[in-house]
Amino acid sequence: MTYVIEMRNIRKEFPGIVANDDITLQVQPGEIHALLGENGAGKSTLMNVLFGLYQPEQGEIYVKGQKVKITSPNIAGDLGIGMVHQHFMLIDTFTVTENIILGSEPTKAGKIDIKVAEEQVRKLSNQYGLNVDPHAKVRDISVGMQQRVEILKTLYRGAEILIFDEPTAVLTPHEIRELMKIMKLLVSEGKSIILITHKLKEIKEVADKCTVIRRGKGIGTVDVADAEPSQLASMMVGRDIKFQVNQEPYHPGANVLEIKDLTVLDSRKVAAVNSLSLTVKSGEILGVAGVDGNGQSELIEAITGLRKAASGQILLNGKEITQHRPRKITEAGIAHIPEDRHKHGLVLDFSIGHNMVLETYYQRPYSKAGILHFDKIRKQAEKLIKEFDVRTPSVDTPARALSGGNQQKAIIAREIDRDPDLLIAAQPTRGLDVGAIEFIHRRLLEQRKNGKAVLLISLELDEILNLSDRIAVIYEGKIIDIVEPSKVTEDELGLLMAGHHLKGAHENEH
Amino acid sequence: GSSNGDDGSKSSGGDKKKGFKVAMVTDTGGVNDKSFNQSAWEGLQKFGKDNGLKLNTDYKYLQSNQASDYEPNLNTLVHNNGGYNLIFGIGYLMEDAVKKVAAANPNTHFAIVDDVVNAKNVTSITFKEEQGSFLVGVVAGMMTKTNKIGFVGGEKSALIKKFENGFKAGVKSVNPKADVLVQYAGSFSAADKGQAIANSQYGQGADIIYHAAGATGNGVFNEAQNRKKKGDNVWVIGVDRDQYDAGMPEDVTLTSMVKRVDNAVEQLSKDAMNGNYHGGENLQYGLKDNGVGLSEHHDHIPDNVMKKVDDYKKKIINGDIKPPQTDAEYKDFLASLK
Amino acid sequence: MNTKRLSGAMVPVISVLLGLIAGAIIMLISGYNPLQAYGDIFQMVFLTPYYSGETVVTIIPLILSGLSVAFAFRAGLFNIGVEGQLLVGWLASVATALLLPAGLPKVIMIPACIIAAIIGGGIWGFIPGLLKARFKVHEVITTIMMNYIALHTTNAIIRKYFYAEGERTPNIPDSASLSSQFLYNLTAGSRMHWGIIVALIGAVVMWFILWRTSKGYELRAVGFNPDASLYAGMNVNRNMVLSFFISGAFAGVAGAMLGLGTYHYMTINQDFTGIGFDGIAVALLGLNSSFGVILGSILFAALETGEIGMQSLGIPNDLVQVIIALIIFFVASNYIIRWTRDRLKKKGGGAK
Amino acid sequence: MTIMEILEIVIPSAILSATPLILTALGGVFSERSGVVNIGLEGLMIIGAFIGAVFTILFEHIGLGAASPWLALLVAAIIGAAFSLLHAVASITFRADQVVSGVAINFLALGITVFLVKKLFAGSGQTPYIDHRINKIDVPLLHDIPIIGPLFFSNIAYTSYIAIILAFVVWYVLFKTSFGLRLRSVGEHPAAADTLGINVSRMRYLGVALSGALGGLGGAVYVVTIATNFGATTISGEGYLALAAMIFGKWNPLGAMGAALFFGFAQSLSIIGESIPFLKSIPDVYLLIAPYVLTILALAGFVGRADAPKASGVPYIKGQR
Ligand SMILES: Nc1ncnc2c1ncn2[C@@H]1O[C@H](COP(=O)(O)OP(=O)(O)OP(=O)(O)O)[C@@H](O)[C@H]1O
Ligand SMILES: Nc1ncnc2c1ncn2[C@@H]1O[C@H](COP(=O)(O)OP(=O)(O)OP(=O)(O)O)[C@@H](O)[C@H]1O
Ligand SMILES: [Mg+2]
Ligand SMILES: [Mg+2]
Repeated sequence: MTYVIEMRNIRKEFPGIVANDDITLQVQPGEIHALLGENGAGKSTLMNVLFGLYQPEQGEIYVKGQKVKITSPNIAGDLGIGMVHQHFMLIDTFTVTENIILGSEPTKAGKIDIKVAEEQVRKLSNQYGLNVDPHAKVRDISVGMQQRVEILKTLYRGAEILIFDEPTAVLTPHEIRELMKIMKLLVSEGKSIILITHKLKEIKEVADKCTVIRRGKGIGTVDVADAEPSQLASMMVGRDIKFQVNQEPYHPGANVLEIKDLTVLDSRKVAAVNSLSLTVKSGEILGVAGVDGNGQSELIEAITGLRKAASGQILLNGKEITQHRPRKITEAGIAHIPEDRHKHGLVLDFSIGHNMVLETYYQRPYSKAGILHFDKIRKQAEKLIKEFDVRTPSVDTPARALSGGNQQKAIIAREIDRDPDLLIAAQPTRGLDVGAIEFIHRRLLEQRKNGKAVLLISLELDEILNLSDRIAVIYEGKIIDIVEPSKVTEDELGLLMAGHHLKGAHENEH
Repeated sequence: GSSNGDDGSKSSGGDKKKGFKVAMVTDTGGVNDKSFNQSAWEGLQKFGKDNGLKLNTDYKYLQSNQASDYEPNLNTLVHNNGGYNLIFGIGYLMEDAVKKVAAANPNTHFAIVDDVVNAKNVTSITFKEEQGSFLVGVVAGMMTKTNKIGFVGGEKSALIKKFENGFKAGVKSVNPKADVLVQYAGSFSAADKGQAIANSQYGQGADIIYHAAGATGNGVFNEAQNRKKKGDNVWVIGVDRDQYDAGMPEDVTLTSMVKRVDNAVEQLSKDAMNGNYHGGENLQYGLKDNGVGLSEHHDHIPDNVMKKVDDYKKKIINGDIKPPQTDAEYKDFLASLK
Repeated sequence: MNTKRLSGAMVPVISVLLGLIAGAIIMLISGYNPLQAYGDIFQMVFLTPYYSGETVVTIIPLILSGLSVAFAFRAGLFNIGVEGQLLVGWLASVATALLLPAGLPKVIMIPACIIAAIIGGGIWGFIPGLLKARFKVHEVITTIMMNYIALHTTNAIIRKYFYAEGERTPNIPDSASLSSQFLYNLTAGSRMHWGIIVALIGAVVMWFILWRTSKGYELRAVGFNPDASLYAGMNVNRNMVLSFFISGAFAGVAGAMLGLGTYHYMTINQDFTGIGFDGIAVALLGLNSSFGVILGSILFAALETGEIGMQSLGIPNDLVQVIIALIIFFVASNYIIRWTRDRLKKKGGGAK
Repeated sequence: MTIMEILEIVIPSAILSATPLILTALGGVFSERSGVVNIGLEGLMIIGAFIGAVFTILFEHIGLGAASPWLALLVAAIIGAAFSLLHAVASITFRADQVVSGVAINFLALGITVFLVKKLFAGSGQTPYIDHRINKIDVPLLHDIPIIGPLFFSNIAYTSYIAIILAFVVWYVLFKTSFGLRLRSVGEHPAAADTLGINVSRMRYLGVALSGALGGLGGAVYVVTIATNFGATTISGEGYLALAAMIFGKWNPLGAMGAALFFGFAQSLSIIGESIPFLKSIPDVYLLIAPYVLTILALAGFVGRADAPKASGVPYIKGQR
């Protein structure tokens, strides 16, 4: 039996860290092979080695039994290896077709033969049921579509072995299901897939084999059919994991946030939020479920003052905060864990300590008469770092140097410490490993327990179902239903999110 | 009061004062600006060679890279190589620096070109640009076929105004019907603007342009050459020095209004070496002293025009005609013509 | 942390050395003696009081111009408009000195003139800031355009309202002058003036605003990440405009130093002073820090004063410009230095 | 003057003075589209102007006659490209701050050229005048066409046509060829390009070298059509204007050309303005600053936000996140 891919005893070092330490990976033709590991375990590194982006210090790679040296993505491509990266490698301003053909364009007398190219893209897209518009600009299409463009890029290059690095982290449940179908279709056509994911459920669903990596070391490979999710989880983190669920009794209090007939325009002046109404009470977690791009981002931006509301009202504790500046809203008692931690959550070039007072630097005791008091800031930062277990070499380390999970913890520490009446948590666990997720969920539940209101926006249905007291489903800028988690199945929720009202609709609509 | 350097110039021969050293500070144009810095340096070099002085010790120049260099450069020459006896500051921009340094160093003699500094140890050298400009105005006024003539200035300064007003007066004296288009580029180094202005003036029918605009004038020449090549009969009158070469090979330089800074510098150096520094005097060089005038190259000017030029030259030297320097004087001059 | 900061500062130092070495090589090739040249510069600038004084005269506006660029950089903005802001500040200070009664005491006159320069330069910086904040117009274009507008406008104003013979304004009254007999005597007749105190105060002010005040924290945050700053409740647009105002104000004060110190008048300028462009280089050489800007200015000014000495050796003064360019170039390419250093360290670490 | 007469003066003159800016701005487009900010355009123009003057003189000297300026343009483009490699090495290979490196290029170009002029021409601060310029001509036949003939085919230099055609060529290359697609991809998202096997450094080197060639050409064209010799002040600010034109034109070759023509037009208009009776009473400072004010107004008024290529100014480090 020859493996289509065999990586033997791979070692890859970065300054100060061994990212891959003697890892072996064997993939059989026509299988979906999962690669599982915590954040920073070394999965992406291993795949980047396979794809020729990194050169390993040690180890050998065999493709279809042949020993190879993959020194560049070109060579990987020639060997039939394609990669869908964790962070998409797409050019926003280019069209789908341009992104796909880039680097191997069909030309006629020097000119790109765009007709031919589009035809090829269309054909491939139809063949695998991907359904992308070759003309569309990448920045105008959804994340799910963008991922399909990434897949097409590899198929266009004739890839036989596809690497998917955390493909589902950014997808909606619907999109995830579509992706699973596509993957199955791909393997049925004889391709092999390496799938990196943190989500055990997905592994269970599609993967044939699973290799687990912990702190750069290979822990082992198991047949997925024989393995329980909990077993995989403990293999991954080296201890038992307890999944947090919202089990405390539900005693909602007064309305903390009231939204009435809110309309918000997006950057293209289209109503992304369309006369939406919603309330969040103290002592509850209200989950907002919905397919990405249905107005969630605009809704949050309007509440937090980052975007102007076109019409409608937003009340916090009964007081109007519509059109207020972000600072007034923050001071009024809203905290916000932003969905993009790099863009909004942190000033990456500031130290982690200074990031801890990003919203409060001008207040006492951090600042008196316009002068900063560094000792106070440091003390606060040290306190939060300790309390929220943010792993950083020091308070002075630039935020940029922290891992994603620790950056997220820092943000959450900062936001929760302000003791807000309303905590808005947008995609709070995106891309994090189960350990970090567990921690964050516990904190959100604590807020609830302390009688605060939490507005949770997430594309992870599990997260919504496990934590929420009520689930508001958002579709095309409107809340089309509010359901209780215990009374709805994941499938029903999926239907709602796709805009189908449930038969025998619930009473507590709005 | 004006007095000319006549006395000194006569006693040029004879006893060379031992150890006489002379130097100059250029403005930012440097000694090869094809203008007054270069002319001054040529004068100084001639003086140095003729009198067997040693370059860089007995006679030298310092170039200024920015305006703030004037003062230190002058001061450097006060002390450098044991100190220079006579130090020229070239250009009106150096007026203040010369004044200050002269005040601080009463035992060194200074000279300033193109401006006046009233101090016992400073000799001021100025030129009557309006006189020379008047003559080339006469040439232009008589030779224009279109009765349109252009004047292109660099910066609108009092100095350049002398060129403009003298020129216009010359034109109007011989050809009251002629119209002078005047435009300033706002810069001495914008060849593109010079060309655009020339294009506009020629385009409006001018056939002769007089420029007093430094390197901006390059554009004027270029435009004229272009037009000449296409068969238009257009001319440029150069400035400061003989700009015959700037008009070649199309030969568009009608003549140039030369300013003999070289002569003035050489003359004063000689006098100073002989002990006459003309301290506190303002040496004004005009037509009378051949300080200004038409260049050697004026082949394209017909004899009758040259005759007229000579007539006017005499009248100016006599004092029968006083070419205007300022706008106000020009207005009076025009009125007097009627 | 400390060693890291130290080695960060090593980069400009090494760049300067490399620049000087490259300059020396050019001199050798062209047949001049570099040791003598550098020796003369050193001798002149540091050991001859007159030239030391003149070097300080050059340093003063350069520090302020460098601070202007560095401040904007810290706030994420690229201010190529220092030239224009400097001209406006220069005119504002001189005009104020000429318009106020000459008999006013220095303690009123000088601050008034400097404040006028701050306002003048500040407004000239404010405009591109506002255009960027309000209309998202790229500051590089607007500051370039504002430079030309300042050049022509200040000239026109001088011609119309403040004209004196010699294509300049009249001299400012003594009460507005930063010069002093003491400094004059101390430096054997140089133009050195008390503006050096102003420049050093400027450096402290920049450091203090940026690193000690909450406003500075805000300005830097906006510079690094406007999105996060907005999220954190800062008014990004207002901060952008404010940064540009402050940056322009520094440039304006640089202009005031020319008016109140170096010249005591303002000339009708045919071209830019060059101080603004040098300021970009000084800021970058100084790693956009106050202290670095001071050091960078000293180096630049020393080289520029040294030109006079080099001319006396017959070395074309343009060579100094080449050396300055090379130094900037090596600063820019500091990666080459870091890379070499890391290489050496690895080797030093021994075989693993 | 009638409107037509005014336009007949203004338009050819606008085109002439815009030509060097168009070429240089096109160079800027190449460089920045590949992800390398190029503040050094001024320096590249200085080099080009220097080479343009020196080599025209040299070629005239060896008897090449009217071909001299044309050959000099070629040399200027080549040397411009070579000189720009300094910027490329610094900013691509050595990951320099691109703004700093560009500023260094400007200083270096001025220092070196003035130094060399002195060495070459016996201490002179500027070169002699060239004898053979590239002249403005009336295009045979076409200049007789009513209205557009006098506006666009009279009194114009072939270099202007070359610049305008080049703008279209550059547009075609950038947006229609695989080279252009790759160049732009490197400026937008180098990591993406890298994973597709595109050599990021090589594309960026090419982008910078092209900017050097075009900037050099722009400077040389300035000399052989306008200035006719080279000195320290020959190029003073044109490179910055070209940079502004590139941004004004939103990093699009045709836009850059339009912006450069706009600058030229604004300047010509301000010059002719002094001869138009109704504008004559306006103090000339208003006309002097008009081109710059107009540009700002245009940007604020209707052009608005322009987005630079995303990766422009960011050194690409393989494997960095
Ligand atoms: N370019 C790099 N330079 C230095 N260190 C790196 C680099 N890339 C990764 N590392 C290190 O290698 C380790 C493994 O990183 P890698 O990205 O492979 O983890 P991962 O398993 O993909 O994590 P995640 O699930 O968060 O994507 C990280 O902890 C990090 O410290
Ligand atoms: N370019 C780099 N140079 C040095 N260290 C790096 C680099 N990139 C990442 N790291 C290190 O990698 C670790 C983070 O890696 P990790 O893969 O866990 O992050 P992540 O969770 O994938 O982040 P994200 O969620 O943003 O993708 C940190 O310890 C950080 O110091
Ligand atoms: Mg990863
Ligand atoms: Mg990750």
